[in-house]
Amino acid sequence: MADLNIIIAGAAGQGVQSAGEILGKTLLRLGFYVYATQDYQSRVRGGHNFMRIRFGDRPLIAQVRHSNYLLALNEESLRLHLPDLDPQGLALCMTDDQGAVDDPRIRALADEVGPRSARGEKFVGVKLLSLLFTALGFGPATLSGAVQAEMGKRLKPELLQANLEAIAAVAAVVAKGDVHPLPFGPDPSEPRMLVSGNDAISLGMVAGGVGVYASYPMTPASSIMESLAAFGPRVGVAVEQTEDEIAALNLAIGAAYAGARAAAGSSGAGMCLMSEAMGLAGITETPVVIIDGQRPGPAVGMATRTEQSDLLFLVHASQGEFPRAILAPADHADGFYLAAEAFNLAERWHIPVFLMDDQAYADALRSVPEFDVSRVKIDRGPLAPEPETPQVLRRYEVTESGVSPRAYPALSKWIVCCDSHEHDEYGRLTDNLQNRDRQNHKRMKKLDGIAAEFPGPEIVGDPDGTLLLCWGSTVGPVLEALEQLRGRGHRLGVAIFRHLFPVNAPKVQAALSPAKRLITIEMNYRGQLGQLLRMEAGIATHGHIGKTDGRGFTVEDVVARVEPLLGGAS
Amino acid sequence: MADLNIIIAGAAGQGVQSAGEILGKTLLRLGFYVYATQDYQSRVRGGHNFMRIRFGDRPLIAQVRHSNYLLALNEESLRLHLPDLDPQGLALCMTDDQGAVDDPRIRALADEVGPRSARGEKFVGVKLLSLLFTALGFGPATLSGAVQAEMGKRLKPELLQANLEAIAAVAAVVAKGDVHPLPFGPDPSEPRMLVSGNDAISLGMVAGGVGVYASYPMTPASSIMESLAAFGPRVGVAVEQTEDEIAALNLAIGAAYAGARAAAGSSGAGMCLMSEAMGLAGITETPVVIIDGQRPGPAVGMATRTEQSDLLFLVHASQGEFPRAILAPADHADGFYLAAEAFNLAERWHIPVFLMDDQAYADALRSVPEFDVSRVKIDRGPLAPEPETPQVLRRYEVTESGVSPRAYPALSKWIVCCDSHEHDEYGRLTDNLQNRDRQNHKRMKKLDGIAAEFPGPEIVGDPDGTLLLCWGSTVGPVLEALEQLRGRGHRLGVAIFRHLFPVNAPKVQAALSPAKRLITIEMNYRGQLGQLLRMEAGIATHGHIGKTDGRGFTVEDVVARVEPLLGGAS
Amino acid sequence: MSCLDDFAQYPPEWCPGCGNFDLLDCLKQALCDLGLQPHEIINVIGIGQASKLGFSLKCNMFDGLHGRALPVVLGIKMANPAVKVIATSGDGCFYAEGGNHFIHNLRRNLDVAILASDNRVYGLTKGQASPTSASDFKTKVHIEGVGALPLNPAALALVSGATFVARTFTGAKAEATELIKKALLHRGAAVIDIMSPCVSFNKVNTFAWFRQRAKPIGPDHDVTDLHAALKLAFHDDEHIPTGVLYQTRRPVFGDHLTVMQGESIVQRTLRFTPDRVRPLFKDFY
Amino acid sequence: MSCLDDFAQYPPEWCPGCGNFDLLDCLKQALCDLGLQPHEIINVIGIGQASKLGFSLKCNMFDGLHGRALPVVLGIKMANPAVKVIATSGDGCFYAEGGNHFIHNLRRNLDVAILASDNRVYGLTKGQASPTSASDFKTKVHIEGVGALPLNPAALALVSGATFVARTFTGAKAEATELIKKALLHRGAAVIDIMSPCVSFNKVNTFAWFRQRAKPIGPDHDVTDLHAALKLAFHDDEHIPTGVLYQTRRPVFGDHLTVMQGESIVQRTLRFTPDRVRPLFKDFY
Ligand SMILES: Cc1ncc(C[n+]2csc(CCOP(=O)(O)OP(=O)(O)O)c2C)c(N)n1
Ligand SMILES: Cc1ncc(C[n+]2csc(CCOP(=O)(O)OP(=O)(O)O)c2C)c(N)n1
Ligand code: SF4
Ligand code: SF4
Ligand SMILES: [Mg+2]
Ligand SMILES: [Mg+2]
Repeated sequence: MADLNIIIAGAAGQGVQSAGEILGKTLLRLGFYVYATQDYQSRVRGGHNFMRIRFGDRPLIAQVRHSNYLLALNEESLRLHLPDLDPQGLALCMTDDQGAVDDPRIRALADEVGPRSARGEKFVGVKLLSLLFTALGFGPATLSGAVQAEMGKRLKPELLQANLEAIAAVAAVVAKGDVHPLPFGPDPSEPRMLVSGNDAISLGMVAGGVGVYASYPMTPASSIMESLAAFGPRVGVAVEQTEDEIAALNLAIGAAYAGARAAAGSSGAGMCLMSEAMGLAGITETPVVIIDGQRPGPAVGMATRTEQSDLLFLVHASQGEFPRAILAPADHADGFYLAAEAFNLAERWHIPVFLMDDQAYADALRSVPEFDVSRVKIDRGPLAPEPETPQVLRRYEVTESGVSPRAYPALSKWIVCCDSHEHDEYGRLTDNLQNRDRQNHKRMKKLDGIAAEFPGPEIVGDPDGTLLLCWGSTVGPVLEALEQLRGRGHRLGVAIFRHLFPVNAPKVQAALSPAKRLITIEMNYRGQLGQLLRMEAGIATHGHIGKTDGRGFTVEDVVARVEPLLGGAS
Repeated sequence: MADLNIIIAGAAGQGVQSAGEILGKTLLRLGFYVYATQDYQSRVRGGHNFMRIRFGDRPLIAQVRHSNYLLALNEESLRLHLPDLDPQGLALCMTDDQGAVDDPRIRALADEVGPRSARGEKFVGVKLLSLLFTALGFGPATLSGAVQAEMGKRLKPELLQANLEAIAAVAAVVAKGDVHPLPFGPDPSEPRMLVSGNDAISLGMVAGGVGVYASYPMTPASSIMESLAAFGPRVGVAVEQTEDEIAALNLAIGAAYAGARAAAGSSGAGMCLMSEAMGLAGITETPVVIIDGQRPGPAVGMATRTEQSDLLFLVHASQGEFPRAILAPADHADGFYLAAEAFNLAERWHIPVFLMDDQAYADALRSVPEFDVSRVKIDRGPLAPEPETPQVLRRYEVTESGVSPRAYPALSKWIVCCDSHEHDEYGRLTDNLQNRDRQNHKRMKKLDGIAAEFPGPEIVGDPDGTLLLCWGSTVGPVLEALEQLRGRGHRLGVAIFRHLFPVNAPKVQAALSPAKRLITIEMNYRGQLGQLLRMEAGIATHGHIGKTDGRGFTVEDVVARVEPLLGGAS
Repeated sequence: MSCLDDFAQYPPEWCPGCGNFDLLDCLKQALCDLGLQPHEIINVIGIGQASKLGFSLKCNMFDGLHGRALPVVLGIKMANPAVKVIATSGDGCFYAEGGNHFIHNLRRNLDVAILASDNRVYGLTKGQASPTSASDFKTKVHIEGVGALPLNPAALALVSGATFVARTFTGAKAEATELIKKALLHRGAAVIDIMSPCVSFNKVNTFAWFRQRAKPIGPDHDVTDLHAALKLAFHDDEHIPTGVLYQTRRPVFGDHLTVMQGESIVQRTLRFTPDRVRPLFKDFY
Repeated sequence: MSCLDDFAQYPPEWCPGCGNFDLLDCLKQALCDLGLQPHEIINVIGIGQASKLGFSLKCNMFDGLHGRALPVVLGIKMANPAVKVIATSGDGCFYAEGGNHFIHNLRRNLDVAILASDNRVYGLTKGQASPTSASDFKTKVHIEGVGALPLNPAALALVSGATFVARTFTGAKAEATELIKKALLHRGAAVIDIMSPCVSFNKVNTFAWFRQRAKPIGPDHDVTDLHAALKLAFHDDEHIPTGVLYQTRRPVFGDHLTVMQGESIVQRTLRFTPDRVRPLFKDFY
């Protein structure tokens, strides 16, 4: 088991992302496992962005800080990232960008290397990649092939030619001593795709039958809207960019009422603006999926950064009380399957279902085996049998489960009346006391049914030592840290929460009860998962490892924060 | 200690409220203690509305179901309210409205009694009041005086005359046997005012220095906007009815930034729409007061009814994490003092402060001794000393308490920059890691300071038996039920929470620890106060008495729900 | 049973004399005249007195949030473009809380008949000013008068891109009925600003006040001329032109979208399978 | 130190060639020309590339939420009517998320200079369509084009009640500077739709595109004629008239309110005492 970590860093607009994507795709196609994260600022030009691209011979689930190669597109990048570079590592840059930085690991390339047609800023990325590919022992053909595959169609022929020539010329100047054969090989046992967290969710939504998606642009949720818009004409998804987030969720509710599977997505600010409509979905019992791509708050916060601090907000958002469910993918496969399942949950229980991710997850690229579509089952929930003659549906019939069969308006003879006020079984506004209690109870008891369906947390490692409680983007680095720390003799386990709300208290209690100590580890300040478990299942946690600087955990971060809590090997 | 309860009931538009107000004011002026509640539907004409007006010789703090007099303005009102009428009670109505209802307690008055000029619908209220006043032994002059005082200026002279003649004529027809001298007398020891819960809050806001108030109409919060608008020109409060609730809170934040004491108010739907701006107040550290007049949700819910189900929503509303405080008046005096104090809290800590009430509280009229203005102190929080020359204020200077001195822009040489992004000490946008942690921590640690200032719950009755945990409009009926139940030998106490968030865990734990059993009693389904205490202070409650039918607790409701839990006298 | 009875649902709860009774009559008549059936159409309502019309009109109904009827309509039309949708609510709902959705859905030329019952006041919440209240209108909140310029619904609709803009008065039932029919037949965003007296809270813009001022637009008005329509929209308050101010044709929302052609999304959803995602996978290899 | 330096704050972070650089220059020049000082004025900004101008202009600044600059301005002006307030943001911020506040604050004739940097795209969030994007504008979301009619900011401002409406182009710096000065001097709601190229995400409405079309309004235009202004607002896209479209006088927000006369609320708050509530008590006896 081995892997290498490459950092590509530069200003916005310098092509960090496209270099990273070519590298990632190439490594994928070579049969390596890949995990790549993106760190960028909220600006289009300038500033400092970087990607961490890790690859190896086994599935990778997290980013690490320590790096083996640094591709620095400017001087600042050299300065910032040299400290994390392995003593044996190489820092690759253009001579002009080395500036005053001096380090034996730097290999600076003169702009003059390669053809005249390949001079200047635009070629820096490809040249540094060529240095890298050569140093990794892949040879220039690999990169040329990748460039042709990825950019062949987009580039003018003469530009493509210049790129290819530059690749070859640069490869030729790499010192023999800098070329190190990889200490591990690929694993070509199965084909793998390279998907971001948001890609996984978008694909899962398509598998789950989303028909209408509404959103207003907001990082890090925008890429779901963009993917679904791109998929739309091919698979039949209608996407609308609304005038604001309020419209987005009301739109999705309208589409769901009409009979589509519908979703709305945004980041936290959008959740605020959607919150009134969450209650509308609650009282009208309209099945709808809501995606929250979390970022640091409050308010505008840090637009391109990450945090997991919306959990308790979404558990309680909107006035009054109504049932809802909250899911959070712990890895890219979850993103696919949970996104699909969210629609089933929504339609089986006629509730709003939240899918929460965060920037660290949304933008992280990971190689995954193709999602198993046969695992996705469709359950559209109870439908009322078609009546003989047009008549008003008892849309809110009081039933054992709390769910009342629905019908699609204008597609059947049922007349379907949904009401945002408290209403009787036919959807007529009433403030009758007894009716209120009946309807409120009918809705609220769904929570018991949903919780009963939900699994408890997945326990990995030792269940009976210190248990790290986590969810979402935090899970990957925690799991990898677990391996290291157990390797050092610590008795440690991880509890992964995917079904966050409602809490299945008995199952959670059972899963956590063997542990000696419960520590939450989350990208937030207050330890919201711990608060939730205390509130909903009376579980007392013994500490919280929080991170609120907007950057996702690295494996090293986790180890450094957890190990001191463990004392000697226990 | 004794009191009587009068119900005035009829359709919307029949004058229930004006009859009730005349009655209430008259009883007040006679020196009685008064407590009156309003039960109305969301319609302007028709339907069924009623008021319960209770008066006695000692302070009254709750409504009771059992009534001594019923003034029924239509047949439906007779039917609905006779069951709650005392066997010795009297039901007063017009002959035409008696319909088929037959009951020995009914006294029906023919429309013909009184002058020709006082016939028909418009005079029903005053005629029934005349019956009532006579039966109570007050004599017609009392009512005539009240009508003259309350309506003298509004009515045309001939109409006033017709009213006065009708009063006298009706009084004359009351049977001697129906006149019962009051079993108790007034307590004229001090002058008292008759204020609704929202009046108390509005007056408290004025005492607390509110300068700008913004809102969008929504029951039951609208009356605060209307009162402040009426007071405005006299005391210097500017009120704006905004285009929506989003604008309302952003407006208040703008006014607070400029240096006014500012507030925004609405009901739960408005809280949803304001939630993004709550985070804006949080990150810009702008002191602002937010009033939530609760009603049953979700969504539009029951527009004119009551509930206490927004608590956990407001504890967590808005994405991300930031400090806030939540206060809830337990009685009318609290409304005044807490509303004033809310502005101090906001300006001392530079946070949004919530004041939560609900329809049962907002609309309840109570006689109270004049509020003690001298108890209201003003603390505008730390201000930066004026600089020599214009320069940018270190508005977000990291300090021990988390509060950084502010300045009023354009009123000083300070240049004051506030930012909705994460920012440095000068209010400049930055996503630097270390800065984020510093600023986030600076904000969040205010919670500790605020909690430390907050008192624990007030304990009334036995601290060491069963303790009923409550807040807001529920407190009054629970306290009165406490008297009854302790009178029957039960070991029972009440814990009143006025400072709901942040929770001063040590003080709450200390106050609750003597109790054998903790039961929350709230107008909600899930027991939100209990959830909050579990989450924030690890306190396990042993049961929840919820009420979600939209009608405030009566004393009888509380007794009926609590007593079965107590077993024999304990 | 007559067609009007087919559309009858619960009895209205408005104040006697409220203009909304007439609006309800006109709407039922229009639906009958057009041969529509209760289970074929959807009425999306907001929150307010006007929107309570929804409970007295038997047909598919979605009662949304205050101000948010139109986004719900948009969602419905994306899912099922063929269904005829009406949006009914008041001036506060459409123009204050819902102002943003109003302008943007007109830009979209969303295919919906917007029936805006305009009583120039907030009826349901008991008498506050609405965006269409006159500058000198006094209320409990605006004790010194509203101050702001009243919003001009027709002008706003015109510049925002509505393809059918009309104005009428509930006292002119024949005209109102005809206009509702035209709006229902119009393909695109149709707005009718329906002046409707609130007998309880608007003592200025009464039935008589409207009656005196509402004057049908003359036959020489060119309904395709935007600027002529804008001139009619900016009436002086002594003469309020009623009738069709403007009508034009433009692609409606969805016309340019591949996914909204052919079978509706609701219908496709009835029989989709997760397999539809498979062809997308190849982009990620 | 020159006046322009007095207003200099952090260096802008826009893409080289972004129109907002010019806007920043023009605004600074206008403030200097008018003799204003950084601590005397308040710039309320929204969220977007344009609004980031706020960090490069030294003066009191309140950076609010996306779309919500104007309600903040309204609050400031209620508290302190004398202070000069500028609101700066982009087309998405003012016209999409903030559309409702835009129209209602123009009705109020809120005394503010609204500088709307209109690049017909969402710059900050990387290239989605804005309300002013052309119908055939293609983006990652609108892969088949926007479809909807672009919102016409000037027309919307005119019908909503703005008392000063102008249009300019960041490439016409002298004109833009003059218009900003006029807007700052105008008492009431002043809107300038400032066409500004986004070099990164709008490859249609480029500097050259605007330059070719922006044409100053001729001297015979009567700026007090609303309908003439509306005609100019509805330009064809080959000829975009720039300059003052409309200017009139109307009471500004607060003029009719007793509490907003004389000393400002902020000043009164500096020395109020709780005693001010006492006179109100008598209403409750
Ligand atoms: C978000 C929200 N804000 C406020 C309200 C309260 N509310 C209900 S209807 C209404 C205004 C009604 O006025 P209009 O739309 O003109 O309808 P009308 O009653 O006059 O027909 C208001 C403010 C609400 N239900 N939801
Ligand atoms: C409530 C909310 N929704 C969305 C966003 C994300 N967002 C920030 S700026 C922006 C649009 C920017 O476009 P525009 O206002 O035209 O400004 P530009 O960047 O083009 O100058 C969006 C959608 C946000 N910050 N807040
Ligand atoms: S209050 Fe006005 S709008 Fe409401 S029902 Fe009565 S008359 Fe109609
Ligand atoms: S993305 Fe566009 S608007 Fe933003 S800075 Fe670059 S050019 Fe300017
Ligand atoms: Mg209205
Ligand atoms: Mg823009």
